[in-house]
Amino acid sequence: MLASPVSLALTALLAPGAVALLLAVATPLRNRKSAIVLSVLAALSSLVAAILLVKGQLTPTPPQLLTVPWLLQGGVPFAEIGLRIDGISASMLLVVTFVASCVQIFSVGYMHDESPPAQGRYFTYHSLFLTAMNILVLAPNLLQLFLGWELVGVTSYLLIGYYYRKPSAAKAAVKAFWVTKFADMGLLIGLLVLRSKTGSFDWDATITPQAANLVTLLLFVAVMGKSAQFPLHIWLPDAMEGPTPVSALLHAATMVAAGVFLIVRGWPLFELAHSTRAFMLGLGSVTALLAATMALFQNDIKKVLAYSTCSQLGYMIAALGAGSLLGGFFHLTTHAFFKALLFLGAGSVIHAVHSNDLRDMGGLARKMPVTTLTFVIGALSLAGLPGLAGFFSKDLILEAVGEHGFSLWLVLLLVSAFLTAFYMGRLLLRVFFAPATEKSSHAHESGGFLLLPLGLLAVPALATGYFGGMFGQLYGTAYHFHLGNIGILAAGLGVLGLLLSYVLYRHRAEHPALLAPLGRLIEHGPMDRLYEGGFHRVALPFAALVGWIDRYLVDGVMNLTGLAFIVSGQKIRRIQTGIATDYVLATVGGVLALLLYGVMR
Amino acid sequence: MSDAWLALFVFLALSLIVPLSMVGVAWLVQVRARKDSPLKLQTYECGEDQAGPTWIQFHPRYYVLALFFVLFDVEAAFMLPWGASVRELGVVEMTVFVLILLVGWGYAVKKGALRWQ
Amino acid sequence: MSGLLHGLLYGLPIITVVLTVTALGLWFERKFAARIQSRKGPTMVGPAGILQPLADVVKMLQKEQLTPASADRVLFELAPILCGAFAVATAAVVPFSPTVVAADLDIGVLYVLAVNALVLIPVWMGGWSSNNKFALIGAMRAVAQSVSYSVPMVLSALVPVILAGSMSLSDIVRYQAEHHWFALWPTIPGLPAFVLFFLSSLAEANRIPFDIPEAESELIAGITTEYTGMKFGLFYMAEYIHTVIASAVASVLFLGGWDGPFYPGLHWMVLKTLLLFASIYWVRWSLLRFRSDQLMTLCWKWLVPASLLLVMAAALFVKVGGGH
Amino acid sequence: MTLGLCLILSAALFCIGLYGLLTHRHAIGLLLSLELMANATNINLIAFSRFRGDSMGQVFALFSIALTVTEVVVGLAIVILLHRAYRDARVGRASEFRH
Amino acid sequence: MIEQVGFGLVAGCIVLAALLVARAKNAIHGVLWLGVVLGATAVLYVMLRAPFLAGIQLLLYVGGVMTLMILGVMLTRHDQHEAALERKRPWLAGVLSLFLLGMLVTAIQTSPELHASEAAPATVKDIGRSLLTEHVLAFEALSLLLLATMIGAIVLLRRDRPDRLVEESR
Amino acid sequence: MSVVKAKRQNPHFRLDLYEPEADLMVLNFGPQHPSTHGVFRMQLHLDGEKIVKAVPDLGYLHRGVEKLCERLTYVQITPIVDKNDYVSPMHNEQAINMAFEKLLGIEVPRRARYLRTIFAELQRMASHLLWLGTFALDLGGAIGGGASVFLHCFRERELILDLFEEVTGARFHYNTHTIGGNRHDITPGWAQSVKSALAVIESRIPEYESITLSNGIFFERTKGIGVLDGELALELGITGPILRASGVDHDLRRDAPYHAYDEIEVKVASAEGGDCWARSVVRLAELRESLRIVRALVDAVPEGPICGYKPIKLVGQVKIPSGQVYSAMESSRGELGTYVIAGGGEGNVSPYRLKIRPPSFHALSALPYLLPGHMVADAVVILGSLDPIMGEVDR
Repeated sequence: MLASPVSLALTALLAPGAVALLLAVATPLRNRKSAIVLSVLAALSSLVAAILLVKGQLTPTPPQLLTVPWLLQGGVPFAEIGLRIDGISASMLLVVTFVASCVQIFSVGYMHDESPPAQGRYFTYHSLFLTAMNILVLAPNLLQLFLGWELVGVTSYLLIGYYYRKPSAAKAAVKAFWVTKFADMGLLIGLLVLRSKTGSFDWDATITPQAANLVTLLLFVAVMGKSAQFPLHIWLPDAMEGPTPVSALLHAATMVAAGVFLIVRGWPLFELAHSTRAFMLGLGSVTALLAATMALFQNDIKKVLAYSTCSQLGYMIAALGAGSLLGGFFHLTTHAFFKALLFLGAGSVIHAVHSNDLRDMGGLARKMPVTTLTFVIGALSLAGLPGLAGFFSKDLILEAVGEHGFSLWLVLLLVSAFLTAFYMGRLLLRVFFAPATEKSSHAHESGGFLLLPLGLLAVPALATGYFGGMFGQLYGTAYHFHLGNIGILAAGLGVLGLLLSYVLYRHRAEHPALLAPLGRLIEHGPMDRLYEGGFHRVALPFAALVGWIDRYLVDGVMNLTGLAFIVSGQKIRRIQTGIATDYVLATVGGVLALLLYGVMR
Repeated sequence: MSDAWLALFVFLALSLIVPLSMVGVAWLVQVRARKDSPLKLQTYECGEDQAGPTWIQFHPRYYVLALFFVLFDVEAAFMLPWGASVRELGVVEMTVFVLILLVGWGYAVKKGALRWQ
Repeated sequence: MSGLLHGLLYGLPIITVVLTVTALGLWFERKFAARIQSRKGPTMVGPAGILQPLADVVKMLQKEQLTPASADRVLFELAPILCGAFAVATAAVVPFSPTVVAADLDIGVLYVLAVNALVLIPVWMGGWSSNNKFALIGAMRAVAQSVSYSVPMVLSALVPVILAGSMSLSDIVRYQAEHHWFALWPTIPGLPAFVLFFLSSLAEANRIPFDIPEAESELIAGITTEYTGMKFGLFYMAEYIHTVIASAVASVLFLGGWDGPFYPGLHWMVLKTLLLFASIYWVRWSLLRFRSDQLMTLCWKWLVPASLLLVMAAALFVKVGGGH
Repeated sequence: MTLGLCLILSAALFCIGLYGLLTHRHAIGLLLSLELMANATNINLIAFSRFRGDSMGQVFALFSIALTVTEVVVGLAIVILLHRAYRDARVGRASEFRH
Repeated sequence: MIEQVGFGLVAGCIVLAALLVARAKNAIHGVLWLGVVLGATAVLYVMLRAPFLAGIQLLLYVGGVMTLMILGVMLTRHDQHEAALERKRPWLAGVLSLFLLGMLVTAIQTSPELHASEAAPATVKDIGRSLLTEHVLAFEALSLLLLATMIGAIVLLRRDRPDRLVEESR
Repeated sequence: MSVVKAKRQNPHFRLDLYEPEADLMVLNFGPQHPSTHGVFRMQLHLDGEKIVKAVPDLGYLHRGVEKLCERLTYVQITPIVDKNDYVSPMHNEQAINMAFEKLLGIEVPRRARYLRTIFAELQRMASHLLWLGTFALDLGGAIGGGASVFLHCFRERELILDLFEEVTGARFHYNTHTIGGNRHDITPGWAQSVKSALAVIESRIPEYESITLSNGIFFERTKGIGVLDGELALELGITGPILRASGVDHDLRRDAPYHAYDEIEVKVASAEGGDCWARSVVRLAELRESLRIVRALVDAVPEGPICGYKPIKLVGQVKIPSGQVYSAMESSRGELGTYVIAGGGEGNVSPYRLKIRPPSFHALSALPYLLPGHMVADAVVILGSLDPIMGEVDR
């Protein structure tokens, strides 16, 4: 043991934290290359700490807690903050720091053309994000988790709006912020309810199933927001306005998975809340299918991946709903790796082609062999091709859902598995194997900074599946892989989907006529339209009403008061001479008056 | 107040008396001019009239020097009680203290704040 | 009450002796400098001109005292008196022998340092109140030089404090008598600290050979430009008194004070003091002047960090068990 | 010499400092008055240390002196800056702050 | 007896010099009078059996702060040194101060007298030990404060281009 | 004082040196100042201790020598001009008489030319020794190491003055040169005295070098201080060691030989850098070179008459008809020129107009260029390194 778990966790938390703080304060430092070096170093040291932590957790140890009381009220702490180190947080920490390190290294190459201050800003946000995520992951109770949760939301907002000069980016940032903030209200209320019911923010507090249902439902609202579950998924595709590495880190691998992590962390509560879990199973499955269909017709490579992320998050939620803690988390892990890989691969492609549009791409397999190879690994892993990471975790989920017999949800999930393979096949073909277009003909392989993380991520995307046992150990449950009927079925559907896409899109760029109407429907974004309609019908008139009241009633009162204050202020402001001695005089006078009062009394 | 201090104050009084008496004697025995001459009381500036005022505003860089002196003196003031009993106390704490101050010193040297001109 | 008596009984002779030694030192310097310059020096007053300083004092007493019309009168008159008083005041704590010490304070070292820090004020006062530009430039130089050199001085004075584990000058001498002189062992903090202390205590009071504030080739007579008669004499005397006492303090702190074989303590103390005193004049009459900024750079760039290192070295030496 | 006398002396010094603080216009004058007040508090610390036979007061006074020194350092730097901005060190001139 | 007389002398000295500081017509004189106050306070410290603090007072306050103040005065324009003469509402300030003094004195008089403890006064070694054991955190924090002061003052006083000159020469 | 105005007044006002946060102190440096080498005033504008602007002001020692010469006969002029450069009177006499001889077209006998060369070089040594002493005084102060150097230099200079005394009977204002040659011949044992004096001086030169050129403090105080580039020096008409220290190799003894310089090779010392250090190096090298020249010549003095003009019995005896001439020689400080328009006065016994070109005057004109940017202490050093003699500057 090199160091105690607590100090390791502190390292993982404080290294990026210190860097973020330093860079935030020291502008000259931020405006140079040193920002990048510091930030990457911090991420790497976090990663090392996380690896050592996980290594320590492989032997069964009780959870380590380091807490300090916070907000003392008459000697009794309102809550505690600190660290909790156990298998769950350690493994999540590993995932987060690993992906974050890869993404930061990738960003060094990807953001190379930005001005140094802009890069500094970018990496500062990244360090901040890593800090926030670590706060969240290592939280010993829900309150601190909420803290990290909100911080993560802020950094997400900052990073989506990174190109703040672009109106769409700014809009997307605001949208993401508001949607998730709206959902976060659930978490906040849930927290308070939990506190009022149990007197603490700990998730393993004793609680009645009823209360657990209420609390978890409220928490789940937040999860829906953060993890982009239907119908609050609308912000995620828009969030793709941020730089691609950001999409990879926040909006595919880690932040959106925070919702899943919340459920995992709060499992003692969720385990009791059967109705919530039933809701989760249903909503997760529906999201998985809906998002998969939406992914079919996107022409923006990142949006395809974004919807795919939604869909996979749906899987995880469904798994947790079905009661398979390990399934949900295992898929979270594998998904983090291969989705980050896919996003970074997409980033590499975008970097080469200078376009997001699938129609501009093609024939990149020759030009970018490494990118292609790693991308294909990620895509096949996502499609659930047997032997790859995605297959094992997806299989675990489907097994868990199918455990209670054949159900609608299982069908939805299977269909979406098929669709997943289908749209990933289309993506692969369009990007890499279709004939080259004008734009893609000038593309060439990316540099080392871009390829290194791709290679790094490809390894777990290939092999994580075989470490299920290890994850089981970390979770204290046994995991044995056995290929059941459902597994074979899913694998078969996956292969079928790939084949179908090969048949349909081998020679053509457009969607086949058969799918055209569906495509048109989905392309126009029914959900967005729904929201827009709702917004126009309900929100705007309400706003108008409020506006009227505000303008004529409230303002009138306010103006009157304001006028009164202005008039009196003009009189009183003579007191403010700006001369220090006058203030001293006033202070002394006040003190003397107080003294007098004390003496008289 | 111990005897040594009383003795010190007596000594201080004596050491003040010595120059006072010298000036006093000088005042008594000095040669006095029969007639006052304003020229004699003029400020000496190499034989010319004063060119501009003497009590001018000086440049702030002189201040930085004094500032460093005072801060290092503060440091020394804390080192004195430590130094008198190093045998029982730690060196590490003081090393940290000194190192932190040396950072400031290095900064000042780098910025050229400790120059006199 | 015995304190009062003690102060009087020891103070008066000590002051008298210091003044006499200073006068002799003045004569000695003139002879010494004359030898260096292949001259004879004073010969007329008394045997070998030994009464020359006395003649000088008489001359100064008689001279007309002028106060420039535009000077700040009070400060102008006060400055030389304070200057003389502060110069003598340091002698209070110097142990000239195991028994001959006017006030054996247990914070003697701190007292010496504090009085040294004060000397700056009358010097500056004299320069500023003259309302003379040369004097003012001299005063500014004096301030800068004093404040700069006071840092290495304080720090190097810490070395014997650390080694002896006491701030009393008598204790420090006693410790050296029992062990070894600090300038000899431990040589590494000891000897450099001795040199540093001695030089910077001279520089701190703008004394020879650090008399840049009075550099007459540049500033006429520096801070004393406007002073005449005995007031000038006081500045002049204070300079020599200070040099004598700085020599005494340095020999107490680093050269074992009254410690020495064969002869009584007082003899050794006087001998060491005079040796240091002579060495100053040797340096003074054979070296050219640095420029003020060069001296300042020397101090801040090298002496300050060096003295800090010496202090830490002394602490380490004590810590590893040297000198028990 | 009793504790009461020391405290009264300190109070007197403090009030004189306060008087100076209220009447001075020159920023240096203000700093001088502040020094008086700080000195008054130090006298208190030492006096209590003496009459309670406790070294804590002295340690505190030591810290207090060090802090006052840094206060003067920064205070004077501000005075110089004010002077740089307004060519005037009278605090009244700095009332342009309020605009 | 000698203590009483000494205290009376020192206290008188302190109060008188302090009054002169508060009423100083010339900033330089004010600074020098402050030096008298601080020096007399050092003597008071000796009487209060805190000789180490007395030495520090001389070294830091009288030697250091005075120097700073003197320089501070010289860095401002001389025609304003006399401006200390201008004072505001001396009556109001005097009344307020006297009032406060009265209250303080009453409070001191009415509070129980603390008798001098015969405990041995703190030695330098006690102070050193206390500094590096109980107060070691404050001690290290102080070094940080000193560092911050150094850097802060340098940054404050630094000026890369004399912009006023640039304006004038345009 | 408005900054901009000052800038207009003096093109070399160093604007970049002045940060207007502080007031400028205007300081009269001189006329009564220990280090102004006579009565000379510089008005220094100081920012703290840094000189921002320097205005030299001269004329405190003006005696109207040139005007006086118009009223004196040619014979009477020689002792008067002795007092111009009172540190090297021999050069003054030689310069003025060379001009008269050139006007009259008189050939100076070879022995006289040899003697004149020896005198000139001895005088140069004396002058440089004095410069070294006063320069050290500037650097080290009258109560300090400077005084020691000063007194040592004077000790050696005394030997040379003794030599002159032996020949001329005077220690300072010799009046030994006359039109057509010298008035006093050397005494029989003089050559021997010269050689023994030279031996003493030569043995002490390493000592001087050890307290100046190989002394760290001296180096710190002079290196890079008061850098004068050769171009500016030429533009200002600066000659002599100062010019040679700026890298311009120019010496009248070699480039326009007079006296016996055409018979002996003069190794001209020059240095690069143009700072006070280089000037010191040049002067010390010249000291050695003069020593070598004297030593080479003193044994080779040819026999013969010492004056090519008829013996002068009356002061009004020398009459020079109308004409004008400029003649120049290399004094210790540079080109000492004399411009004479003869034909004035009654009966052609006095010059109509006489103008002396003193090298120190030109050297002083470099001050406004050299001082700004340096500190007060450097001002003294720079002034000392220019080695001005106010007697010849103000005349």
